[in-house]
Amino acid sequence: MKYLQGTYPVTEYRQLTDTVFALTVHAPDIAGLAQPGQFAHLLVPGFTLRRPISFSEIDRQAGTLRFVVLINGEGTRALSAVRPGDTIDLIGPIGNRFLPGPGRNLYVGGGIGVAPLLGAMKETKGETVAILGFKSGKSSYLLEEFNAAATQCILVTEDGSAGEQGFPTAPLARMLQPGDTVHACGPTGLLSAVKDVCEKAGITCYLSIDSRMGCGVGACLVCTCKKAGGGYAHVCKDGPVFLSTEVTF
Amino acid sequence: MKYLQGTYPVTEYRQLTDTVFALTVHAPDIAGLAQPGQFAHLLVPGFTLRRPISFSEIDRQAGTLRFVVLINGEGTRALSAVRPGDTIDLIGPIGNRFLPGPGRNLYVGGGIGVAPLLGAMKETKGETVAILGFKSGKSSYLLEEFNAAATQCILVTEDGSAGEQGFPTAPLARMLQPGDTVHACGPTGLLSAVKDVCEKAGITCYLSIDSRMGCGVGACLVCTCKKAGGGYAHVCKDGPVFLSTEVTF
Amino acid sequence: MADLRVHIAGVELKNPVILASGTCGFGLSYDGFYPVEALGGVSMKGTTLEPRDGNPGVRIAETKSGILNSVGLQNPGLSAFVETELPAIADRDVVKIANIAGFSIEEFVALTEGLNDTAVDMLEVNISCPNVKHGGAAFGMSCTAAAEVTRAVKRVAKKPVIVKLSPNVTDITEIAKAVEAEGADAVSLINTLLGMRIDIKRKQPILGNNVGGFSGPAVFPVALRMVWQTARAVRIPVIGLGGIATWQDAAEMILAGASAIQVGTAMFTDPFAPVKIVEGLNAWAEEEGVPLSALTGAVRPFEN
Amino acid sequence: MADLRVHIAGVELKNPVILASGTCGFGLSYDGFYPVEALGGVSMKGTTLEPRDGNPGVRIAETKSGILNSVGLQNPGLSAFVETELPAIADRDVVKIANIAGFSIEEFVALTEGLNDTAVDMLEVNISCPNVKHGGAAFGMSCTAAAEVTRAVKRVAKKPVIVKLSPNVTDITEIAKAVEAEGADAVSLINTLLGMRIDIKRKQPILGNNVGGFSGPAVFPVALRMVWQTARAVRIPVIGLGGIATWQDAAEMILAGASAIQVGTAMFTDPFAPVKIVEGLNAWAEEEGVPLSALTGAVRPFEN
Ligand SMILES: Cc1cc2nc3c(=O)[nH]c(=O)nc-3n(C[C@H](O)[C@H](O)[C@H](O)COP(=O)(O)OP(=O)(O)OC[C@H]3O[C@@H](n4cnc5c(N)ncnc54)[C@H](O)[C@@H]3O)c2cc1C
Ligand SMILES: Cc1cc2nc3c(=O)[nH]c(=O)nc-3n(C[C@H](O)[C@H](O)[C@H](O)COP(=O)(O)OP(=O)(O)OC[C@H]3O[C@@H](n4cnc5c(N)ncnc54)[C@H](O)[C@@H]3O)c2cc1C
Ligand SMILES: Cc1cc2nc3c(=O)[nH]c(=O)nc-3n(C[C@H](O)[C@H](O)[C@H](O)COP(=O)(O)O)c2cc1C
Ligand SMILES: Cc1cc2nc3c(=O)[nH]c(=O)nc-3n(C[C@H](O)[C@H](O)[C@H](O)COP(=O)(O)O)c2cc1C
Ligand code: FES
Ligand code: FES
Repeated sequence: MKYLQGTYPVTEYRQLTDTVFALTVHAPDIAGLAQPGQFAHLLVPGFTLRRPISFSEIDRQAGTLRFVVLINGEGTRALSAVRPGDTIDLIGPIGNRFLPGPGRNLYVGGGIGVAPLLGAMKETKGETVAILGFKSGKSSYLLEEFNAAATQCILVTEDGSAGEQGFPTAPLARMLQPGDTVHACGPTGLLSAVKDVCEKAGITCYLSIDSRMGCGVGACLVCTCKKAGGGYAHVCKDGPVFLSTEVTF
Repeated sequence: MKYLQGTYPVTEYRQLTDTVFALTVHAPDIAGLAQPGQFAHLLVPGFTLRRPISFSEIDRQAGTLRFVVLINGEGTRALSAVRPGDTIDLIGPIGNRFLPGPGRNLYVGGGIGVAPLLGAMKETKGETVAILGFKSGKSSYLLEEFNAAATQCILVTEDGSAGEQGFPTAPLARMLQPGDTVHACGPTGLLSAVKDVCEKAGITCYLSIDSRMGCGVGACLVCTCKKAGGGYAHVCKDGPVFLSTEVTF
Repeated sequence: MADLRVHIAGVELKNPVILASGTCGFGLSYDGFYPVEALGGVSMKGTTLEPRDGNPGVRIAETKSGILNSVGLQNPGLSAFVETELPAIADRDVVKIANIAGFSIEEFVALTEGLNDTAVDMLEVNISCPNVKHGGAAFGMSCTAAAEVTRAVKRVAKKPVIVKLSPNVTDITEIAKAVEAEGADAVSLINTLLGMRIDIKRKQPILGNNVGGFSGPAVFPVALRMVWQTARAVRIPVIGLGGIATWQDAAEMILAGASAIQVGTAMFTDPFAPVKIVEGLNAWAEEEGVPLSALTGAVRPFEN
Repeated sequence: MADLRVHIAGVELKNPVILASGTCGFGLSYDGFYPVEALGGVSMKGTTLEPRDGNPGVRIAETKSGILNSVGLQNPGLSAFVETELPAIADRDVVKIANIAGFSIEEFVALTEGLNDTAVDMLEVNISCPNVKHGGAAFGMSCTAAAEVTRAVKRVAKKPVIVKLSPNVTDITEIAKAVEAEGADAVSLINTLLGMRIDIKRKQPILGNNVGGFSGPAVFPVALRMVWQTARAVRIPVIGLGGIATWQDAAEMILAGASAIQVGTAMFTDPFAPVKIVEGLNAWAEEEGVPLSALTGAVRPFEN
């Protein structure tokens, strides 16, 4: 596996919500190879481990990558202090990509899991549906972009403060049609529910799996994902996107 | 012992030589108490131990402290990236001060040991002599300031590329007169030589002693200085300025 | 304000934060920053029977997220401690712990007796100092020796006895159980790991003593693991220390089973670390809605 | 270009930098960044007789300047190693070290025999993995057990045998001497320390295995001290590792007595760390004007 590593300039920083920010990085060599669903391993100075962050959008023309990041712990908090003019050390592109099906493609995201779906959707031909779940309207982000990119965009919030009240699985179950392909990214609870809904309906479903990472390049075997048949796959080299039937929670 | 601690704005950064820079910090509360010879304990982000750095000049009116720092290792290298607009965490003032004698005061410095003498000299009444030793003319700094502050200023370089060739002890030995008080700061070799010259001539001599520090506040006992009578004094609470007769090398 | 009180061997501390021995002088070194009353307790500099000059040469080195020290128990000896140092803190409202280091069983006994009728609230028996040649850590490296010291000290002690354990052992729970069996009222851990740094320019060790005691945030995961193992192995209270720099670190220690915690090296980086830890623990206990002491040992390990 | 060659038990490495077991897959994980030929050697993932799934749950946690892992020797087992993994690297110009982990003496013997007639250049006998319940580190924690494994392996081994030591012991030099006495051709140290982290929100350990192996720059001072002590205690070559991230760290290890060094966790921060270390050591040896191997053990300790 060929990986690129370098120190790249940050060209834009934008706060999307209280805890979510977008970072644009000029990294033409990585952008040239990057595919939606893949991710980069970001070095935050002072930390031993890099942080895996998905490409949210890839602009191969401009040579830029856009990351959308949730302040989750100390490393992402430190990362949120980065500004245009600073540089950032990246390894990428890592992992496999979302594979659009031939029919309608439904992208189901929850929380920060929404971010990587935007780029995937933009690069999907034909009919696309975005089903985006957030805690509340206040914590939603990128809605305009999804509205522009998707054939149909459904907003769901847990507290009902915006869009439909509840979880993304409700509209998903309602809309599913034979021939659809579903792509999901978000918390384990959501992935597990999407998996159930799709498998019951006999629909092809891809899940982007989250796991703590060390090397990011298949060397250390820490980034486990339970395989349906027993044993472990590794998110950084076998994923992050898995067929729902390959994995279990 | 009362110490102040705080995070203070850096107001000026100036490169003095390839490896020496001056940092001015606005810290009115510390400046209000600071005396020449004393030092502050500077926190460089990412390092466990603070770095002891002497006050080179104290401007109580403006509420500023000026540090002159040699890039010696990793911590001072990181410190050299600080710029106006940044802040810095200081503890100070720490330690005792240079005590000018009633007669003529000679200030003998070597290398980075020159820095703390400037402020001391500025606050000394009566006749003052600065004897400043450097490796070469290129590594000398603050000469204008010393020329302005001292009654007489003698420059000595090891390679003879500026001023007199040799070590500061030669002019010192030549000039010493009964009633003089000598103050020295610099590498151990210099301090030891100055001590010898002065003690042979029966001249009161103060040495500012260097030692690796932990706490900086007398708590940990790592900052040793060998006492003439045996045992150890501690630079941060008993020094950094010692009578030459109190210490041994 | 949450209930932060903890009780160790019958002694009440107003909060569980204690300054670690050797990093706070005789307890008052940080009194110039904030009153010592802000803390639950102080463990004072290791005291020996006779005065000691300590080790020669450089005594401190920096490492990634840590430090090495080779002070070597410099201290003025028992009499000076009792006559000069202790009176300065005797009337202050903080639990006063004397840290004692002997080079023989007899010295430990003499130190204990010498402190029996003083203002000291508790003894911390240091069988784990890696910085002295004879004795020191040697007592802490074998169950038999650790037990022997504890038995001798407990026989004469009028104060509760904490035994401070060395991490430089294959199985710290064995040592903890051995001192518990001899009546230790509590254990504190960890003392420093043994470490080294070399000056590659001079081709010499940085420390005059070649090796030194390793402490600071770097050692925290080892300390936490040992506190967790020990708290499961003994019934006496465990005082956790080693690399604690934030209230979150302290909270991990408490969840792992520590009844109280000590802070040492972190003060060199931030003198206010101990009071910030008290504040953070207070907020945590308030949020959890329980007295802080209810969180001791509350971690739920995975059963595999 | 300085002479960077080192010889360990008759095997020549073009430079002393080896990738550490478990951090480089089967040696080629970083081949996508730079050719593996840039390095002196690779120590491949710990191999057991049977395939192993490894430990459940979260397998990695971050600490100050370090990490914890609880992989638990996930590996495809001896046959798959020999048939699938080894061929991929067999023809590459780098010294290939197989890291073997048995759960009984018999398994160690079977592993050794199974690798005798393969492309493997050396064996690294892992008696120090803290992440598996039965066996694993247990062999590395007692002189008797360590000696027994070494004896059994040496009896059948056609390849030079490195024994990899655990730092979680009271006196690592005793273990080193025990394996030297049984014919070990070299020792490598340190494997991981045992550490822990707790998630204070969930009140659970971060790692699914509760505790894990602690590595990275934080542990360097402990590793350096142990390498120094061990190099003075044995005559066989010592391979130093634990927290090496820069050429300066490697130089400290070499001065302390290491004939070669390994780099593990540092690659997770900077995949190029090993090649930067080779470059830095080259510049250092040039500046010193000696073959690099002349610097092994060149530290001059203070005599107190
Ligand atoms: C393939 C992949 C793609 C991802 N894409 C994104 C993205 O586009 N945007 C985004 O905001 N987040 C993304 N994440 C999650 C992101 O990696 C974590 O939120 C982040 O690593 C947390 O780091 P921290 O410093 O905030 O937390 P800390 O708690 O300080 O982290 C400590 C350690 O745990 C790891 N860790 C903690 N939480 C997680 C987590 N949920 N997932 C993985 N590792 C974790 C950290 O990487 C670090 O090693 C992705 C994760 C994976 C595996
Ligand atoms: C009282 C006092 C006043 C000082 N005043 C000045 C000053 O005005 N300007 C100036 O440039 N330097 C001064 N020094 C020296 C300065 O503290 C060291 O150069 C500096 O700490 C080195 O840090 P580093 O990060 O560059 O080196 P590193 O090698 O990275 O430091 C590692 C550790 O060793 C310590 N250390 C290394 N060298 C020295 C040294 N020579 N003295 C003390 N500690 C050392 C560091 O503080 C740190 O704890 C003073 C020292 C003392 C004791
Ligand atoms: C400079 C210094 C001196 C120390 N002296 C003693 C001592 O005299 N007695 C003792 O029991 N421990 C001593 N210690 C160990 C500390 O009390 C503590 O166990 C260790 O540093 C780990 O905690 P920390 O990481 O919070 O510092 C000393 C530590 C340092 C850094
Ligand atoms: C993820 C991971 C897996 C490891 N697996 C093994 C292993 O299979 N066999 C072994 O001997 N050591 C293993 N180790 C230990 C390393 O080889 C090395 O001894 C240790 O990490 C210290 O070096 P470092 O600080 O450079 O990483 C592993 C370490 C890590 C971080
Ligand atoms: S993170 Fe190392 S194998 Fe995936
Ligand atoms: S630095 Fe701690 S006593 Fe001086």
